[in-house]
Amino acid sequence: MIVPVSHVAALSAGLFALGLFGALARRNGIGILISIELMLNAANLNFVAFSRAQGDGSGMGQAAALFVIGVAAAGAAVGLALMLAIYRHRRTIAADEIDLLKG
Amino acid sequence: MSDPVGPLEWAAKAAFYCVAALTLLGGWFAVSQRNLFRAALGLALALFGVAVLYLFLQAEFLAVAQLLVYVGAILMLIIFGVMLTAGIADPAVPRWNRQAVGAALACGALAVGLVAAVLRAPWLAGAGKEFTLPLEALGRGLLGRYLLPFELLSLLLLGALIGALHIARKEKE
Amino acid sequence: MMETILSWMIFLPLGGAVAVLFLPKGNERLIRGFGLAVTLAVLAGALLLWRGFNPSAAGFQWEQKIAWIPMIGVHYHVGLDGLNFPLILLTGILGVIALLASHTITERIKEYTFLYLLLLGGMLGTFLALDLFLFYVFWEVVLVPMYFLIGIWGGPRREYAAIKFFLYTLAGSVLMLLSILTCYFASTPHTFSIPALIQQGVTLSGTVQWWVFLGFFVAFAIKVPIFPFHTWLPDAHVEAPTPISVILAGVLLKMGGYAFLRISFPIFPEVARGFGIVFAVLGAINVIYGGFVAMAQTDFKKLVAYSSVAHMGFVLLGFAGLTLTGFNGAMLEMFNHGIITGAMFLVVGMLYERTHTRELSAFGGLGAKVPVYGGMLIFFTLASLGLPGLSGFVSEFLALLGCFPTHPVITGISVLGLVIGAGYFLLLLQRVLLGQMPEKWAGLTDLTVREIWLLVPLIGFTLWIGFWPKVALGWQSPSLAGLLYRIGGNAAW
Amino acid sequence: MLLSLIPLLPLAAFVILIFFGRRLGKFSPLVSLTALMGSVLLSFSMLGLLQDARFAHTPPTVAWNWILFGGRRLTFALLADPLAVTMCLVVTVIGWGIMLYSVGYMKGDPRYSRFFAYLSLFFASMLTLVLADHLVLLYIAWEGVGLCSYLLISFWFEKPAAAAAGKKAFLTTRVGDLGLLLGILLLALKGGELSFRGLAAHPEAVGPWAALAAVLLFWGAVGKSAQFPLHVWLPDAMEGPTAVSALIHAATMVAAGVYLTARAFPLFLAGPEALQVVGATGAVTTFFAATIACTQTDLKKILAYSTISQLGFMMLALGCGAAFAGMFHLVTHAAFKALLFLCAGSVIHAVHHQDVTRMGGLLRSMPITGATFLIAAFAMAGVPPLAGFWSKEAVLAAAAGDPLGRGWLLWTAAATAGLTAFYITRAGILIFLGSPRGNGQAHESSWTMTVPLIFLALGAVGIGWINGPWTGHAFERFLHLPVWAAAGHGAAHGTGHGAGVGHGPGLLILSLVLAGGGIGLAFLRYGLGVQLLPERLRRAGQPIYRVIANKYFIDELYEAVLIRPFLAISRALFRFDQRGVDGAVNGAGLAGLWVSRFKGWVDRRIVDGAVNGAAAVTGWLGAGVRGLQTGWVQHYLLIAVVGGMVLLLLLIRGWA
Repeated sequence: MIVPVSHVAALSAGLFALGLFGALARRNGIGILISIELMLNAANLNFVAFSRAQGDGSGMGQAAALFVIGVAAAGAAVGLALMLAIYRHRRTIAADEIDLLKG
Repeated sequence: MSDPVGPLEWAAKAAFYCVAALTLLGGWFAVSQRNLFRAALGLALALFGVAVLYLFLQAEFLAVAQLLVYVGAILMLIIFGVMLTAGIADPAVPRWNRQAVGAALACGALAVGLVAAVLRAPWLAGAGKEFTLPLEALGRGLLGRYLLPFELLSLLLLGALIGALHIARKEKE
Repeated sequence: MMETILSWMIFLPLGGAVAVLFLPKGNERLIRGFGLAVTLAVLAGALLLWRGFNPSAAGFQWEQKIAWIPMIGVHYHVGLDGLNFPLILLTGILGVIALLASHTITERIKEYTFLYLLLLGGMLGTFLALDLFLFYVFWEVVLVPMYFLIGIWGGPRREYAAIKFFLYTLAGSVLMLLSILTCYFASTPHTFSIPALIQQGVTLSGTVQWWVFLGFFVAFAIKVPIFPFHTWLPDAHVEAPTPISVILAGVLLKMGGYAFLRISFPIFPEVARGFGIVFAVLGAINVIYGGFVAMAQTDFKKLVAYSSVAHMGFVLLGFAGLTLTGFNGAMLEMFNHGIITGAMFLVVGMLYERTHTRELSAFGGLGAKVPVYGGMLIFFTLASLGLPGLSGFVSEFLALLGCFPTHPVITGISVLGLVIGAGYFLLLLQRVLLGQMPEKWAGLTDLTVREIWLLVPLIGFTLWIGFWPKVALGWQSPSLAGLLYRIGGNAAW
Repeated sequence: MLLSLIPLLPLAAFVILIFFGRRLGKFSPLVSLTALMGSVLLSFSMLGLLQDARFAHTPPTVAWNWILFGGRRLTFALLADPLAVTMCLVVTVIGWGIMLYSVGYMKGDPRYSRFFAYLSLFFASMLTLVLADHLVLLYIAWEGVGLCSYLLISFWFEKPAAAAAGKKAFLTTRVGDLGLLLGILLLALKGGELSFRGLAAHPEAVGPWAALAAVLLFWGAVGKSAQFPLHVWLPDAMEGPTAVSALIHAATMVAAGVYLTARAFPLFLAGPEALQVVGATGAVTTFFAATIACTQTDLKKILAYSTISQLGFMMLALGCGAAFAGMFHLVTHAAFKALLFLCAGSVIHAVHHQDVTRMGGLLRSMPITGATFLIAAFAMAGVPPLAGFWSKEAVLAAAAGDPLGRGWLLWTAAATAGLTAFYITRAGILIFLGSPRGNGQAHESSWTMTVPLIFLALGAVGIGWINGPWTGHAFERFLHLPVWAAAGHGAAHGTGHGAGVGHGPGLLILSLVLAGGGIGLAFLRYGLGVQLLPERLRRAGQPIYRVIANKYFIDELYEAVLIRPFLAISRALFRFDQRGVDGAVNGAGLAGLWVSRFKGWVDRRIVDGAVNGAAAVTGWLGAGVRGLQTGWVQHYLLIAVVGGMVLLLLLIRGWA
């Protein structure tokens, strides 16, 4: 391991925080999707790093990472479809204007 | 590829940190760019960075998978999404929403907290012997112990596919 | 079948009442016939009891004791002895006669018959119950139908009268409930059964006994009624329809008196002895006060109602002396009063049907127009004022004779009641039958055969007890002697 | 037993007439007449039995148990001893005559059969009363007779006066009956015997209470025989048919009081004070009534007051311990007073009014009635050969021999005798002699009315002789109850020889003078129109005359003292009952109402308040929270993140 695991973990934490900031702050729906992808990648990074650091040889970490990628793909697809539908319907995909659920 | 020794090792460490920095930069662009296309590019940079990091962590298959799936497919999807929804570069549209400041503070605090916790945590560094995972073991793992999640994933992807198609289809008038 | 005859007697009317509900509403004749059948069955039961009744047998006959609520020791306990046999007979007779007299009730026959049978069952239950709890239940059961009977089919001020009657008696029965509970908790082992309470007595201190006796006293006093508690009677009587006021006067008023004999005296002998003077004074007041107020009445039915108060005064005088003659007089007075005043109300009712007014001033000189009715009215008025040779005199004479040794002065005063009684009854006769007849009664019709045959049995009883009281006294005297022996009264006199 | 048949026969007649009266119509009198004839014959047979030695000491009786329980045993019995048989004979024989008379008198009355039904009932109760051996049985018959008198007085009830008179009669006698009842109660209480034979056997059993018991019994007699305080009902009772007045209010019923006193004589003897009361009442009544009789103008009223006076006369004799004298006068009085009434009846039947002052000279048009009336009048006045003379003489003798030496009894008796002669002759003259003042077409009544008149006239003449000296005072020996004589102390000698002429000529002359004087004066005053009193004295006497004429205003006195306050009390009590007791009850009701209304207010204010308060708070809270639900997805995400971080922090700090 060329770099101690803690550093990799720190990196993924930073990435995760950036993604979270994006999800919370961006107005554009697709911007949020992008941020989510970032957060997922941060998680993958952790998976791989720990699997590498002290895995038990079962490849669970990497398998998990693979699955996360799969899920992310599904998520992005559906998300974008939604965005398209909303856009077609409401001419905007700014998150703060879509407030049908307002109480 | 096993760990290089001596001066080569220091160079690898430097490269690793450099790639890490690049990933972070990409992330920042993805998040902050007003123009969504540039944001998408920022995301691309970040994804590349991660792929390289996988390499450093001897997860070659993953790196390739990352490149293929993430960059190739998901990114393309996002770009299409961007293209299809107008106003990608409209300067009048404010980039951040009302709670940006609050979000920034929260995420900053989160980041600091996590990093501090991670760095100070007594990882069991080297408790187990470092070992690399032969690809062949990964494949057997996927079709052996993790067969169920593997199948479920395929099912999930099929569902998502149909769902996305249905939602995005243009209504018949 | 014979040994459970008492339960048959109680539950036949109750069951009949429920059965009436299933009869078709339109078919009046069927409902009336069914009602009559049930009441006749009850009367047959009473006659059966009469044939099998052995007055001098100690204890109760046809006694039935079935655990009802074992947890608190409540039994369905019924029995017959000299005390309640005459009243059961009276209820049987009046039950049939009052129902026959109900042909004047025209609307809502079904509800009427239902309530009537319920009332009949309740009354029989009250007389036969030997368990305080059961007694209380039946005491309340009687109230409800009576309230509706007065409230629905009554005269103009029926709601007021019905409510007053109901609340008055209920207030009393609440006090009674308190006393019953005290008796229950003061008896070891805890029991509601009256014979048991009598045997083992009640472990209460003197003053508490007085209070418990007072609780019973007020409840029964309202029912008798005794002077301060009597104001419900005239209203209830005046507003109730004729057959109901026959039952009200004939049977309901006796429940108070009977309860004194059954519950108050045997369970609290010392208190009963001490209460003698109270009974005497109240009796005298009832007789004199009732007489005076009756004199001032202008309403025919109210006059008869107040005369009931006066007659009940003699019952109290009978109790006061704590002598066998007195008790016999009181018990017989209750029986006779039921017969005579019941008949009087029938007679009033018959006149009311024809003239639709009860104002005495409106009548006069009817004797010539309706001779048979006149004869009946004279007969029962004379019986009411205690003309010797008729049953009224026998019981009043015995009551006075019984009360004389212990309270000579009070009896002397109450004898005045006889003159007052003669006064207002003769005034009644004079206003109704004698003098000039106003022409508007020209079309008055005399009694129909049906109405005559309603009164004939009552005339029969009045004459029979008037001339041969020995038989009527024979039923009750041994039991009364036993009761007196237990409470230390003077059984020899 | 035959004895019980005597009262039962008329009772049977009564029952028959009540049920089949209308159908029998004019034959109904036959039923009651035959029944009564049965009783007459039975009474004579009883008389015969008594003569027979066997029954001398144990008179025939029939007894049955009336009430039987515990210590009390009331057994009723009928007893046919000489006293009872005498009364039976008087009642049945005279009664039969009157009933025959009333067949004619009541002809054409719409309720013909009912009249005879009531008459039969009367005979039944009267005979039971006379034969009764037990005080309670007597009491029952006593009130039964009272009932019949009520029914018969108010027989023509269309007349309001008749109805009121009937009520008055019954009530006044009822007041008397109270005394009788209390007497019975006292006797029963004090261990005395309730049957007359028991009473006769040991009168002292009652001890000191005898006098009070006797007075109480006497009070009953006062009520029934219309003695002084309770006499007001008899004059009003004249509203009834004259036949009724004759039978009930002259001969039989009113005599019941005297009979009771005679029957219960041992009790009176046991308590001598009682005899004083009897004597005094008798004296007062006789004189007082005689004075009123002199001033009355209504024929029947005169006879009514005369009856009261004669009854007082009998009571006076009894008061002097001379039971026989009283009874003897009762018998003779029954005969001639009944006759007087029947004559009056036939006169009234003829002239259709009762005012003597508007009658006159009827002797010519009604010879038989006139003759019999005069015979009866002289008999009552005490003219020697006739009945009245003997019995009045006996009473005077008794008064003379009064054991307690009360002189004034004799003088009142004498004065009354004189007055009696005066007023009866006055009546006789006004009606029959002198010029006819009325419309004058009076005619003699039919045979059914005149025959009884003659029959009774014979009685009035002959009855006195049964106790005359030549028959050796047969009647007195017959009627001589052992108990009367056995009284022992003073009273005995009064009856011993006082009767008859034996008491020395003084009394004989006295009674002759009184009778003659009375008749003479009346003849002078009314026959010849001589003003007996000088003018000045007459004017002075006018107010006194008016007082007497108005019956001493006793009726008005009773009205004011008794009846009006009585009704006032009853009205007051009724108002009290309505407002007082009912007020309390309604008050309780109202109080209940107020309590419930207050409770209602409390309910609304406090309980509801609390509930609404809680609702408001939740509503307010809800509104607050609602702010969070912006519908903005990212906002939710931020909340989630912040929440998560806070939890993480707490976890780390070790809080969890």
